[in-house]
Amino acid sequence: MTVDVKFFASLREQVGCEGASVEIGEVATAADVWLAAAGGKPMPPNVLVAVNMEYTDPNREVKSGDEVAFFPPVTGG
Amino acid sequence: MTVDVKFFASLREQVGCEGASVEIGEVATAADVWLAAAGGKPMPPNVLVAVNMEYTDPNREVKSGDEVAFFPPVTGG
Amino acid sequence: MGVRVEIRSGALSPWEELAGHEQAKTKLKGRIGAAGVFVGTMRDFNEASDVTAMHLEHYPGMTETHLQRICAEAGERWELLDTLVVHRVGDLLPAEPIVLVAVWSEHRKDAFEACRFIMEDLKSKAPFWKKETLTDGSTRWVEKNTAGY
Amino acid sequence: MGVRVEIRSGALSPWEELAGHEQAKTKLKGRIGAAGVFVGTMRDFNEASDVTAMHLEHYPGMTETHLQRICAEAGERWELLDTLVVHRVGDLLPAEPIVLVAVWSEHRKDAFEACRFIMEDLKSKAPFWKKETLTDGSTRWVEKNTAGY
Repeated sequence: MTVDVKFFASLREQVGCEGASVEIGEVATAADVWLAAAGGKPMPPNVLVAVNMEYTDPNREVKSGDEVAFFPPVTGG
Repeated sequence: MTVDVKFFASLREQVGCEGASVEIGEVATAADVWLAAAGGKPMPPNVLVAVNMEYTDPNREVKSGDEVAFFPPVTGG
Repeated sequence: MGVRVEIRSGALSPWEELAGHEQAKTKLKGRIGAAGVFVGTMRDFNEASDVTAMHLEHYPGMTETHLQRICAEAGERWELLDTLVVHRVGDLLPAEPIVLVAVWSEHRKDAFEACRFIMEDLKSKAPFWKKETLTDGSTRWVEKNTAGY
Repeated sequence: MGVRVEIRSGALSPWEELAGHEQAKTKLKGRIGAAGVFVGTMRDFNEASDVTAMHLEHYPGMTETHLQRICAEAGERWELLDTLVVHRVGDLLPAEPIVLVAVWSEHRKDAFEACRFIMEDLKSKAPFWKKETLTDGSTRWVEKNTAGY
């Protein structure tokens, strides 16, 4: 299946990629998506994960067409 | 000695007096000032007392020239 | 830390007041990280009655002194850069602002907590009294303020 | 209860914004008793360095949805009449407002608590990221927000 991946802020710079369409096996978690999309870099421990713009944890299973986003701790306001 | 007495808000209307100069014995408390100034009306239990614009309690002794104010619970803001 | 306290018998437009107050504070430019603001406004309804007008009385001298002291105490308890309190007295109509409390600080915790502290102390201790006029023209003194916590 | 959330790349003048927002709310006239407001402003100093500029990034779509949800949750927990959140993105200079949170209610407890709740949730969960430019021209991502309680 295919999922859309997005990286934000310092993580986008570290991974060197803003977004990508990633081909992955039928059963995959958000963490698996990271591995497929981040070029082998291990996921830093404080990374936040959102699937379809909702916070979730890395073990959440993703579905075809999901938008999976990875970003560092937020610093707005 | 002489003290200046002030009444505010609903208390001013109840006592029927805004302010007065009151002649009283040399040793007197704020409560004594009330009795001398309020025409014999007992002091309602929720009355607030200020001497020289500082909150105090009715048993506080007053000095000649003090400004003694009585008023109901405050309702500003 | 700056403190400005004003008892005002004329109109109060809180947002204009804040814009003007901030504009004059050129020395604080770039240092302020947070502003906490409270505006209390006259409602047209109180304790099961329609209210058409209000008269606000205060104790000239003591009210100002007490508000200055509240602000000074807030400045001791929190890290504040500036404080503004403006309170109406005299005749008011529904929807008119009664009180403005504004606190500026580097960090938000100080602004939030000091603003609320000043407002709660003002409500419970500053010598102001409200007299309401009801629809039938009768008047009544507001007996006490509601608790804020 | 009304809720307006806006992510804005242009300038934010919080007091003008509030004056304009209130003016449009004619239905709430006379019902509002309290407004609680917070303004977060860019400082020229952070973590022992002078900061000359800032870039604010967000996650278009998720940020707006998340802020709407915070405001809806505040509306369930407190009695609110209206809520406004405006947050800057893009390039900012020191002394420019970053965020405005305003809450209107009948009673002050709701305005104070809901305003702070929205602001704390925004700080800890809304997807925004700050990148600072320092005096020597170098840039750095702000790593985390300070705790607000």
